[in-house]
Amino acid sequence: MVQEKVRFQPFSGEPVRLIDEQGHWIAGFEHGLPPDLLRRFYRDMLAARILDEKLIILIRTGKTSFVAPHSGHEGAQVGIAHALRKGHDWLFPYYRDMGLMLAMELPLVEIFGQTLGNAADPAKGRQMPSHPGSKKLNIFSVCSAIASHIPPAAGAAISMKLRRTGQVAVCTFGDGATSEGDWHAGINFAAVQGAPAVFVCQNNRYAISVNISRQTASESIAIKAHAYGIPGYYVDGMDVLASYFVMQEAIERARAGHGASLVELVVNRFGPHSSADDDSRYRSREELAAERLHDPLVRFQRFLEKQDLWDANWANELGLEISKELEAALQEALQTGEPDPLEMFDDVFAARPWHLEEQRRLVAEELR
Amino acid sequence: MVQEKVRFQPFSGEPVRLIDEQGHWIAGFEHGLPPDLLRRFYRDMLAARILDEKLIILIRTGKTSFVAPHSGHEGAQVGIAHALRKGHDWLFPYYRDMGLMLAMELPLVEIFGQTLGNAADPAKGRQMPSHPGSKKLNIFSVCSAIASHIPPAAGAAISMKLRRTGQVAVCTFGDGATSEGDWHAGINFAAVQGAPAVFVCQNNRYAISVNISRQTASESIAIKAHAYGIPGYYVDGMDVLASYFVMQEAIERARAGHGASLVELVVNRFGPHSSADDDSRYRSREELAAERLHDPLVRFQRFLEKQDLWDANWANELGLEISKELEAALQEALQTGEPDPLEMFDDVFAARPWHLEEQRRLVAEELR
Amino acid sequence: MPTMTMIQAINTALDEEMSRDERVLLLGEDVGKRGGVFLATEGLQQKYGPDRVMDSPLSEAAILGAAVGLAAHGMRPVAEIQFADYVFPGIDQLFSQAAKLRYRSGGQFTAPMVVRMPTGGGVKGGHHHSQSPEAHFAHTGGLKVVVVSTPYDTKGLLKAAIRNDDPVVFLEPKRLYRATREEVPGDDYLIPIGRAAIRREGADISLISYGGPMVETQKAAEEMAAAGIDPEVIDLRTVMPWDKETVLNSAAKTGRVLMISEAPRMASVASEVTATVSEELFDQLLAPPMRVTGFDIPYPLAQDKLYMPTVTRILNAAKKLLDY
Amino acid sequence: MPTMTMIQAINTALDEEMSRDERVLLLGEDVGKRGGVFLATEGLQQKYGPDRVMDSPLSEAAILGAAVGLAAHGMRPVAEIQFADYVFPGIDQLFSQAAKLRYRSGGQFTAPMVVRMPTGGGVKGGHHHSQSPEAHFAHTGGLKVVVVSTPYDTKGLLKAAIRNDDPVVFLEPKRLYRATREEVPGDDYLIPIGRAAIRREGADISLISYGGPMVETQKAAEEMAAAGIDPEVIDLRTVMPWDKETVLNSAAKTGRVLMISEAPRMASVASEVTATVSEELFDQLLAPPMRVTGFDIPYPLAQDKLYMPTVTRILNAAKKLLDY
Ligand SMILES: Cc1ncc(C[n+]2csc(CCOP(=O)(O)OP(=O)(O)O)c2C)c(N)n1
Ligand SMILES: Cc1ncc(C[n+]2csc(CCOP(=O)(O)OP(=O)(O)O)c2C)c(N)n1
Ligand SMILES: [Mg+2]
Ligand SMILES: [Mg+2]
Repeated sequence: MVQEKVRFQPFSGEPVRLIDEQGHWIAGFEHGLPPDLLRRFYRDMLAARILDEKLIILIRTGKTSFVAPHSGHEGAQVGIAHALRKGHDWLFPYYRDMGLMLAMELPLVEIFGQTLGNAADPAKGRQMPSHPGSKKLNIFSVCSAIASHIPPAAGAAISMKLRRTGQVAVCTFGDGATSEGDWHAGINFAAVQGAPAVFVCQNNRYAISVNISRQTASESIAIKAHAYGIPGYYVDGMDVLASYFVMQEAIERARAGHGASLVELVVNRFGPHSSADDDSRYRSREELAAERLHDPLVRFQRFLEKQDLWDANWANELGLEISKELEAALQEALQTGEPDPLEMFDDVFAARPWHLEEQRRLVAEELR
Repeated sequence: MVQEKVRFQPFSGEPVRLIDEQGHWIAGFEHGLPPDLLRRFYRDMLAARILDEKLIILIRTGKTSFVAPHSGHEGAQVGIAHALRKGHDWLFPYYRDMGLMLAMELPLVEIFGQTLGNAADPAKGRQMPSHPGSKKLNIFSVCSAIASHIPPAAGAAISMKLRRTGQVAVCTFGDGATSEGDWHAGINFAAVQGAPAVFVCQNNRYAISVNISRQTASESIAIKAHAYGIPGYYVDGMDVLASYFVMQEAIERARAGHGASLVELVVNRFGPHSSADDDSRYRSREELAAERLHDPLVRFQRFLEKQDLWDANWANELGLEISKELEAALQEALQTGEPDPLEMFDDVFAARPWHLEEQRRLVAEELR
Repeated sequence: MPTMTMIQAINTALDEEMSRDERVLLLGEDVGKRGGVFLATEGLQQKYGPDRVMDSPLSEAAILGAAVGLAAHGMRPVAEIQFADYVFPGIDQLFSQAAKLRYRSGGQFTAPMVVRMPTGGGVKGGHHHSQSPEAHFAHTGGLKVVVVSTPYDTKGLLKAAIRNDDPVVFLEPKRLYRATREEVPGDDYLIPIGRAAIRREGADISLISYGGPMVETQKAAEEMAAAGIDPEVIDLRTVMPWDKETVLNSAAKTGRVLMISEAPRMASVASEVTATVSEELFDQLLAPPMRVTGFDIPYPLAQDKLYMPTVTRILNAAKKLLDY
Repeated sequence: MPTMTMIQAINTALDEEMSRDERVLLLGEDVGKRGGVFLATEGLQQKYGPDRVMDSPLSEAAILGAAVGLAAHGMRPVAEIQFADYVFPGIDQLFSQAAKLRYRSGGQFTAPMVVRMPTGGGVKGGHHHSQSPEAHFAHTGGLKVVVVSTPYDTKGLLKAAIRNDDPVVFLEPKRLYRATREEVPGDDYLIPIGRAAIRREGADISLISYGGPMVETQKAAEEMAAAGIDPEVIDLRTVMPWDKETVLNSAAKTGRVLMISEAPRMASVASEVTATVSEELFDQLLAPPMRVTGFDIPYPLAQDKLYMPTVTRILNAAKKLLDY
């Protein structure tokens, strides 16, 4: 879809918001989205929330070792997923993007396989949970090293431009990531090349325990786009439609040949940083309780209610249906066995050199 | 000196300029500088120019192996040197700062010793020419790795703040340096800590052969300060007084506890990147000839002339005097011998561990 | 005498040094209120304030580079890299700045700083929470490298590192943080950098290791002892400069050297030690010095335990040496 | 047959590969109009345009990281790092991204890219234009590492590297760029990665080296031959994976191994080779494998020549081995 007109101004003083807390549409344009799509957004947000809960249970029951909860990020993540062309554009996600994966339609069995690190994981259990990837869907495998995927996203976008593939590289990360040198270097390169990339910050104002006030003194993340001569959009990421429309504009702008942009989606992290974190050490329970009152699902529910697209029964049934689906996928994933230990010597190179043959033999003997 | 009022606005659309090409004072305030100081500025600029020529002769005659000419940067470098408190504030320079070293009153014998890499070099001939340093003058030894001195400058500034030393860390670099990740990471840290640092870009619009248009798409270097929530000053660096006054304001602002800033001094590189470069491969002779018409020395000469502070005789004599002084220092430096080869095993650590003793012994035997 | 885990020993050493010398300052990601992700700095921000226990932005280059500047300006920074795997985005600050500052300035400027990093595998951390990068530092002139294995040593070595006038990379095997407790004196003791510890005296074979695999090495030694073999066990503790004298003395005595490390094999500290033993002691060896190491692959989550030298693998190699 | 310098061989290999495969693209600092600071890419931007010979911003992380993305997306990038010393600000892109991409994605994504770097000393470059960082790459699973020493090999190996499906670090000893000319065929030949070359057959001692010090090694071999000793000279060419078979065959034949490299000694490729030779061939050795290496210090400008293995140092070590 080619953009007819520019709807959003970069570097706005206030975050772009299209739905207010009470669920009113407050934008200066009609959204024009069909009811099915709106309900789909809700479904994906709800599924993301339920997935999060499910992953936490897998931690509690010792079935997996790590999760970085995305609750509070659902509006942003669902907005991103629907704004890009799935399977055509490339996505460079980070570890807090399991909700985004779900909305990207990454097969649920792969999601759980990766979480369990077993044979259902296309990556053979080699990475920590919350590190998915899919060649088929052009989802670049997550790397733990913060911001290290920004320069590769720039590179892929440069390739897209050179070869005129009509694709866009969408790259997500947190607010902490913006302090890394690679973040700067990657965006600068994409920008100077006019490459079709959209860099998306899910700004939850914490990097583990470090509040954004200790992360950077800049007025916003979006304003950092000035450093690269690209637009920086400042957006309320708790508003799924604001996330969706701004992302769409940035993506289609890139696709149309107008280069890279930076999108800041201001969100909230409803949980601890990860299953290994105890956030009560650094974040008061009052602050968190107050934040949780602004829930992206609730806001969107109110919006849908006003259009008669939501009622409690429907939502309950939807929740049950999603839970069942997730549970079925989980069971399927659980069926598959452990990865073969000797697989650890595969995929280091296209073929195993002598030293990896030797090391493999050593382990094979030990396991016999 | 504490700033009475703020004279310069950050993020100006046009570069700050106080003297126009014809030498008129065009600022909205009186400069108030005594004639001696004005003539001192001229002297330092002239000395820098003559030093450059002298270094190039040392290359031609095979007495040294490298020089990065600073001609065209004299206004900027002399402005910086006089804006800081010599020996009190810390300077983190880069390799194109030999004119700045001179204006900082780094002993000429040390300048030539470092250039010759002989025993007159306090760094024992270990580094390439154009890599000076002086503990006495708080000039942090230059490191070749571009932008690698930015985080250390941030660290020193943080120390100054914590210990309330009343010092400022002034850190210089080129336009190319702004693309490095360390540049970003260092400035961001200094900014968020409100540390007394002034980051100064000598923007000559080339990084070796790479024009700034391939370096970054940002409107200016100064505008990048938005990313750190600090002021970014955009300045005509061919104007020594603009460089001086803006630097002074930024430095005193830092000293007064108002934090870091970024100063862009737009200059010109009149020569090749270095003695190893052939700039005719990438820069047309016409472009260069046109640029050379705007000479920081000539502009300042015109300004002085208007105040009866300059005449050709005085300037000629000054030139001769400077040449003599430089020549005398060069001769003195030339007298000192080669560094002892075995010194190469010193200063790796505070004391030599066994393996360096062994390696030293090996060389000692070989040299016997 | 109080008993402590390694993480408590770290916390104690930091606390003691901070109260002894006000130039000592901590910086890193989450070292403040959070007390570090492993709680190494727990309670210290409360005690010494946010200026001396400073949460840095998320940039290893900023942390390490600022530490260089802080040190050059007269402070004694102790930087924390959250996981050793994350040193690489900032490693140029160690290599180009910290390691070369004294040298390039002819001794005018120095960078007396400590860089603490949780290292090694065994905590289900996958590629980026399991690596053992000591070889990179050992290969870089100007850096000292410590890898600890016991709470007692940890306190003494960390305090020595903080007082050292050179940059010290201080690697803490994260799987040992809470693995054991031991008696750690409350007083101010130092363990010299560069000195190995003989953990068990023996005559038949020298088992040389450091850091995490000291656990498996000592287990293997016990099993060997039970089987009537008398191994000597050496903990290098410092890998740069490593204690050649202690290693060669042991090798000369036993004639058999097995070097155990969980870092990848190629061009490793283990290679250095066995290469040197061969080079200098060839005649006195009864068998070739051998290595049991990690593999030359990214660290796989699924084989978190199998990646590291197992007791079986150590025993198999020792048997080869003894049967040689 | 045309004769060429190494730098011309590089230029030719790049040119041939770019015209053969339009996915091949060059990027780096000053590679465009300037043709690279050593002129490796001279004329190529004029021929293939600024999109395929791309001047990058001054950031090694941007260069290496973009190469990963370009490669993953289907291009065949050849990145130039202006001096090997400057890889460190971007090395995390090699270590965390390039080296682990195939592995971490279970083979779904790959990074077939080449990273060219001028390496080593001898050009009066001081700390930051002289280092030999191959050990860092060799120690990192997922990277292949080539170090060339002749124009002929350079062309064949660079073309092989570009067609290789794994990330290849391609180190070019800058002091050899224009040191000699040799006949380099105009046709499309490849030299396999991982295969050493026997530069001289001999029976008395194996001199093993690679890259820059091949010059001094061969000079030393000539002097030895003149003195009636018959050395075998091996050029590893690839240091990861290095050609163990060729080295062990030679070592078994001569019983004496001298490994020569200009990189620092500690935990180096030289350590790896001699450690392995001892480990696997102990019984057949007449003397301990020895090393002549660079020193564990920052590279000093003033001792630009003395830092590297001199012919004298090689001969002295060889004598020790032969007299053993
Ligand atoms: C290079 C690097 N340094 C440190 C870490 C450890 N770490 C993991 S997540 C994290 C915080 C990231 O915060 P942010 O970017 O805001 O993302 P969020 O988790 O809030 O979504 C840190 C420091 C890492 N993964 N990579
Ligand atoms: C990390 C690093 N990468 C590459 C180089 C090689 N190099 C030396 S100077 C230079 C250009 C610097 O340009 P700029 O920052 O604009 O400074 P200028 O020389 O124009 O004053 C480059 C690429 C280097 N010294 N360090
Ligand atoms: Mg965050
Ligand atoms: Mg420049």
